[in-house]
Amino acid sequence: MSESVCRVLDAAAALGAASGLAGEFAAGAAERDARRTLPYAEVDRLAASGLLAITVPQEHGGADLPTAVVAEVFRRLAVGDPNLAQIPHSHFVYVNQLRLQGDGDQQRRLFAEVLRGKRFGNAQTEFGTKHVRDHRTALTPDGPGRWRLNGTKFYCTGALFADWIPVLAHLGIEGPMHVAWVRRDAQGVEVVDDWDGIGQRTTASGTVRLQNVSVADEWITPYAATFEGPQTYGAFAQVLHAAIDAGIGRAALEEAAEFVRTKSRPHPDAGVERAADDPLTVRAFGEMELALRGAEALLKEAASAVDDANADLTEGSAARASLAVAAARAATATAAVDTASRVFEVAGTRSALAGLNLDRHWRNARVHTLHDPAAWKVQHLGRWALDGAPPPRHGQL
Amino acid sequence: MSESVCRVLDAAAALGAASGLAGEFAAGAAERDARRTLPYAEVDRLAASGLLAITVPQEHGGADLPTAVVAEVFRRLAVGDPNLAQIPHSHFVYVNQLRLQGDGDQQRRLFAEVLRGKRFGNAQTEFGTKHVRDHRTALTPDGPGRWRLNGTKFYCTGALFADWIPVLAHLGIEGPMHVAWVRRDAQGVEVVDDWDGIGQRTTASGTVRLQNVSVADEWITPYAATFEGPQTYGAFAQVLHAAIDAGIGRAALEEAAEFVRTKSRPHPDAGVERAADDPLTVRAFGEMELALRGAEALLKEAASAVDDANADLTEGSAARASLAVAAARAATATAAVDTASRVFEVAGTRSALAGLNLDRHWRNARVHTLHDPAAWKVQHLGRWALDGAPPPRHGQL
Amino acid sequence: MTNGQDAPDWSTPPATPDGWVARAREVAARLAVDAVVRDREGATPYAEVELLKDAGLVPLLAPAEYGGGGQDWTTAYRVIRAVAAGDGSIGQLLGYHYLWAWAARLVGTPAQIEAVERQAAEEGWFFGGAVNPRDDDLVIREEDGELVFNGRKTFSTGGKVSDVTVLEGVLEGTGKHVFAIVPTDQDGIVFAGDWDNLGQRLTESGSAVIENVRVPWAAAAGYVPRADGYEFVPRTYNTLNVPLIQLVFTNFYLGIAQGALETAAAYTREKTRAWPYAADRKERGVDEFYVQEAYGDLQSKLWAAEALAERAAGLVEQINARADDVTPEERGEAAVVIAAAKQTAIDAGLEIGTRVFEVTGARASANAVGLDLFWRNIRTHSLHDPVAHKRAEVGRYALTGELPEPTWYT
Amino acid sequence: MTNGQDAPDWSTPPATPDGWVARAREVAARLAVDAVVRDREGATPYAEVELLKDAGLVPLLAPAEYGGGGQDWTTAYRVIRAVAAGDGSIGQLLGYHYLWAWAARLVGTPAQIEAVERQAAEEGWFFGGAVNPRDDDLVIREEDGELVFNGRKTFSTGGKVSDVTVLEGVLEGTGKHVFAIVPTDQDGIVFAGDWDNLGQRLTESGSAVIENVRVPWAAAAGYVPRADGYEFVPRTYNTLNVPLIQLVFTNFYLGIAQGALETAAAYTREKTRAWPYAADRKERGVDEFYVQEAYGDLQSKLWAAEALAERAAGLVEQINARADDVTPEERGEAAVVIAAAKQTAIDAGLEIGTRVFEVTGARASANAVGLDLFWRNIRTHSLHDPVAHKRAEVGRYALTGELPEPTWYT
Repeated sequence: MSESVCRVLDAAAALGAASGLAGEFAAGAAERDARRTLPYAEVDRLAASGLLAITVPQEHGGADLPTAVVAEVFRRLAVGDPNLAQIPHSHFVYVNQLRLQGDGDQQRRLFAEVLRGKRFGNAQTEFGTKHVRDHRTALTPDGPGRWRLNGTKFYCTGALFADWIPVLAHLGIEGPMHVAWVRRDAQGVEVVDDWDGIGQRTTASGTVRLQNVSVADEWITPYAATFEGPQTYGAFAQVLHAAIDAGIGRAALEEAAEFVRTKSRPHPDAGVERAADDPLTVRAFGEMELALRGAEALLKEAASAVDDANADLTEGSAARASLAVAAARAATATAAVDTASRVFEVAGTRSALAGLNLDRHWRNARVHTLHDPAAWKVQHLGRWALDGAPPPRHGQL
Repeated sequence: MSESVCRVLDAAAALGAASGLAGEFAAGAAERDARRTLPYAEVDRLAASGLLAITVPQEHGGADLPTAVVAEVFRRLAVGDPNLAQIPHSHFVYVNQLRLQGDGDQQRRLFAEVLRGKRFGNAQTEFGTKHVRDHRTALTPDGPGRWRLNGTKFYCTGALFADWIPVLAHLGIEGPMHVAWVRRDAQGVEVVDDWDGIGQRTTASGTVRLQNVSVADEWITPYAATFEGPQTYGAFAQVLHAAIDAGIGRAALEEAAEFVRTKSRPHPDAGVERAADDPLTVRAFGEMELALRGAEALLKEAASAVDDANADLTEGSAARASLAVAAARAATATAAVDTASRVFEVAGTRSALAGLNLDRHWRNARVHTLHDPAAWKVQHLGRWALDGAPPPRHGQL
Repeated sequence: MTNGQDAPDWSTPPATPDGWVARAREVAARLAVDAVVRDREGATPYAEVELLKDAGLVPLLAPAEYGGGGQDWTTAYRVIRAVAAGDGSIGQLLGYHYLWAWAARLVGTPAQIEAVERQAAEEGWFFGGAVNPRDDDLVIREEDGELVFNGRKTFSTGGKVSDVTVLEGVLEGTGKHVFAIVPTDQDGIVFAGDWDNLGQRLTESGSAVIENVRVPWAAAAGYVPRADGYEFVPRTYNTLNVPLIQLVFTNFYLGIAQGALETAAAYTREKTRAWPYAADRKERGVDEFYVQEAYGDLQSKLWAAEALAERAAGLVEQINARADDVTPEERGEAAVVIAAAKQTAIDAGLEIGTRVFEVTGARASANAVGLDLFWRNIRTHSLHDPVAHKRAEVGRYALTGELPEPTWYT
Repeated sequence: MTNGQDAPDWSTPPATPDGWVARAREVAARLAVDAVVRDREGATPYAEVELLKDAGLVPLLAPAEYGGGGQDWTTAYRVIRAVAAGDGSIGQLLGYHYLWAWAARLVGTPAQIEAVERQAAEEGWFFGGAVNPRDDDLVIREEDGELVFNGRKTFSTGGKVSDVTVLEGVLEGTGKHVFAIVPTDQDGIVFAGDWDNLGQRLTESGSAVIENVRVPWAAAAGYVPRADGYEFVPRTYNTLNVPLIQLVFTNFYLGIAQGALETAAAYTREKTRAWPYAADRKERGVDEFYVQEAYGDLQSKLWAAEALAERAAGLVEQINARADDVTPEERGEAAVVIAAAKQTAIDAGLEIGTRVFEVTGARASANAVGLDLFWRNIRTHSLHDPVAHKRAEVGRYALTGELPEPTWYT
């Protein structure tokens, strides 16, 4: 990676770049998954393409592309290899975090990094606490303007490939949540490749240990404040997750169609020469296509709703965006998991050969859709439909 | 009804008018259904609103509103009373038919009628034939430039409320299909109110008998030619059906929410004071809301796809429109029927009182979604997903 | 309903359980002929109950020594299912009758059981009920050593078509519930005839006003005289009423679903046209793969639900075999399986009632065909208690082994 | 897999059918301990088959007089289900073994049946099979009055872990299929060990090369000497192999699904956290209504599928009771119910295998937990024949009473 500033992509260029990279990434996706080969080279190509900089604000020299385009970029990347769509997910979320909570100087410094192709990882989630939003990691005072960061984080997607790791931490043991921006190679930062998920295997969503990492004031941005007013922070993060699931479902369906056209044998009862002419197989494809189209349509609406809310941020517009994203998330999750399981039914006996690795779609969908429970998306939609109640404000909506 | 020309509505005015009428129509919908009171007054109000003229081409003095707006007008009307959305369905289809196949003079004469608030019915379907597309009704020669029209048609939605009835007929016993435009009150035209469906009861989708109806050449337009090249004729008709189903589903959900908020008793196991706070009730509403949102999103996409195809009509754009509409039709059908059945589950024991007539939503959905089998929409989607095959060209797609 | 001149010879009771079910099918066939018309007319089903009596189905559970059928609940459930396939309302009436006829067994003393069953069999009683113990809307005062019932029940079953009615009320100033069997035809019982729901329209399930209906203490089911008055001695078996009736529900849902599937299949065979635009255009609707697949899916779901109901009936038999020492655990496990059977039947029934239209076609949606009757019937009665909480009940058992506390829903 | 020092006393065979199922559960508990690890290692399951033998499950169907368990297929199906709950692969191996051990009954002469069952029980044979009659890829030549098998089977079952293998081939130049039981451990049978699928990984289902395997005519199952050579005398019962094995499939799918549900429930109880953003925030995952409802839904579906499999087993017993005069109609009706049971089990199993993650949470998706094993196992084997056409088969029966022609899938 050179230190030069990346190309600033407009929407068409961004979508074109995503499709191009997706085609490249697709070729090795099954094998990388099977061998768990971490995609360092592919992440470099992604960074070099300029795609990681498309949300940098215009005043900082970026293209500031709307959520609708970002979501479609994610969906396309995920059709190619959803690992390579999930790896930069946190990067985009923290670019957004920086835009919302960074001061002018912080933005100037870090956006410049992004424009040079630098990547943000994440270190948010903790285990051993009662609920997923309880955290222990904290910044403790270490002299004037300096802090020490200690803690252990899990599910740190992207951290292994990152230049910067934004760490969610209390400012003071019981203090409000902040983000400490630490360099991946800073002293006391250890990124452990211990991710053991059944799917999204090459995301390396492992552990980050922080031991007495020294952090200066100027590398700390507020976090808790994000949720004090109407916000699309959570909705933006979630709609990108939905895009990844939509891409997984589409990839599964396309691979199954190719398999049925070229490899499946027809069943005698169908009375046809080609498996692809079996009316019941066609019906199953139609049902899967229908579910995916529905999910994709909700994804588009959700991304537009986030853009609409950003353009005119009110309680109402933020709630509409959150609900639209909740719907997209629930629908893409179901469509991805169901399609990825059902493709075997149409592809037939031979599709279960381990060497084909057709099950990676199901494993990817199954793992990634658990990121936060779809059941609660449905609950929020229900409260709205029944009582007109707006959803709560947090990072998962 | 005066004979004066109606107001030409722009998109916003059309949507506003639809919402206003829907609100009015909703008030009496349950009772009209229960007593099977035919909505003559309501159809008059609909005609007077100018909504029936919104697709007249601009060169004929109309607003020529896009399909996206027409579909949303239909959906809103259907939320109020889906009978009053289905009654004018054929009207819009035959305005479209006239635009596609009428000659200049025919268009001038009949569009002027539409702008004066006149309504088209339909007389298409026949029974007793082996397949739904077989027809026996025919125009037979009756001297120079004149024909006699004989036949019996069923499911003639709108005919009872119409000023003009376009009749699908062979030109000559074995000749190509044409449309004969006959006046509702012409000699030999008999409209029988024998519609006996379990739902959409006040559409009066009954029988039309044609006995030696005299038709002059200038009131005959070609029909078969509609399907000779790429077309959106079928897609336009179908997307309006999808809009009606989407409206039925939404109406059912809204009425159920109102019921649960105001009338349902909480179940002891839930440990809540209000039925609307039962987490499992909320979940059910969320699932229904999700299905409806998915259907509504596909409906929007489908209407836009029809507009896109109209703007640039090719085999490809027409196929894309047909497939998008097939998806919308399948999704709205399922969402409408399932929601209309499930609302009872959340509303509870008291919701089955006959006097509430909450089941009209299910009956309306069940009848209207059978208009043509959703199974074949799914089949076309499957052929496309599996083989990239475009759908066939006919009036049902 | 065909009855009268062409009635078969029903003078001899069937010799086997299968024979009883076959008898029930004969009844169902007669009911099915005009079920749609009778549903629309909504008349009080006197003739229908007469038909049940003529066929000998009414005293099915009563001991053979008193002239009853001497059958077990497994057979009763199958009979309910078979009758409901012809007419859901009549299946429900019969099912509730069996439960109320069993009320003495559930809460009565041995002497009461014998007296009730003997008289019921001899006089051919058809039982109704005015019981809804979630509401204490029927109040009992003691007067001159007799119990006097006054009040109103929002729902009853059987109403005017029953010979006797099971009343349930609360002794004034106490929490004590009392069940008693009283003649239906008396001035003190007035049925409002206000059951007007979208389905199960012939079940006479409307409200009832009870005014000064008197019964002796001896008729208070399960109460025995003590030094300081009459006292009820509870057994676990008392609480079996809810599982028993929930499995009654399950079986008439299954019957209705079967009626829907068979009616639709006959229509598809005889009338449904193939789709003309298909790539592999077929001659008849019955040849369409998607039609075959849909029927196969629905039939499989129905068979599975039926099989689970049969398993549940087996658990009921195990409990009935030792009514006096059944444990709360046995009762609870049966209740959970019955809850699962009920929700499975509801899911299958609603899906069948709705989807049959998709494989019969648009013309089957005419009132004259009446294919909506099945959905309306299941939809209406399945609202008895919320299926989502039934699922949660089964879920708690699957997760932690928790058994439901006996309530009026479990 | 726990075996060896802490092995229970399995020296006495169980006395009742329930005892056999309890024995199978003990085996399953041992298998479950490291099922995930053994799946990953993919070693040939010698020790697992040894465990089945130690527990006495292998000769379950063999007549008691020869030292077998003397049990019927109903018990065998329940045993398969119980074992599969611990390890789907081993449940499959055992199920196929039962079928091949039954091959003599299906196609053999009375003398062959007696000889095979006696020897199998005495020597404790574990049966495998190299049978895939849709392909005529094994050719039989007659040489010196003996049959010589040569060719290749794409799929076999049991392979190296079996003591004997059922071979199936076609007599060269004829359409005659011949089944014969041969010792597995011989030079002429080579298993490629090439079964590498995403599930059921320990079933030794790879291809087999057969080279000059010789059997005497007398070992050709069901062939009897005639004036002009050996001839096969067909009975309807010959074609019961497919329904029997389809119900074997059904039962190991059900076992796998049960394993999934129980494993998930244990995880949810012990580890799943509640959702912190809920309006009615709970203490534990197990208290969440949506979790309870999901488990209830899945448990109900599984119970319904199990109940239908039990009904199907009952039909099998009726046929087995009169194997010599079973009619094509009886066979066909059983086949249809089995088809329905199979698809019901597949639907329930796949849904359970997929949805359990939604009620255990993100951390349960680690390889270390191995909760994906259940989905992989059902997904893989359920591809045996397309479920959509099974549904259509049931649908044709529901619609028109059409019975499936005996084929290799029905």
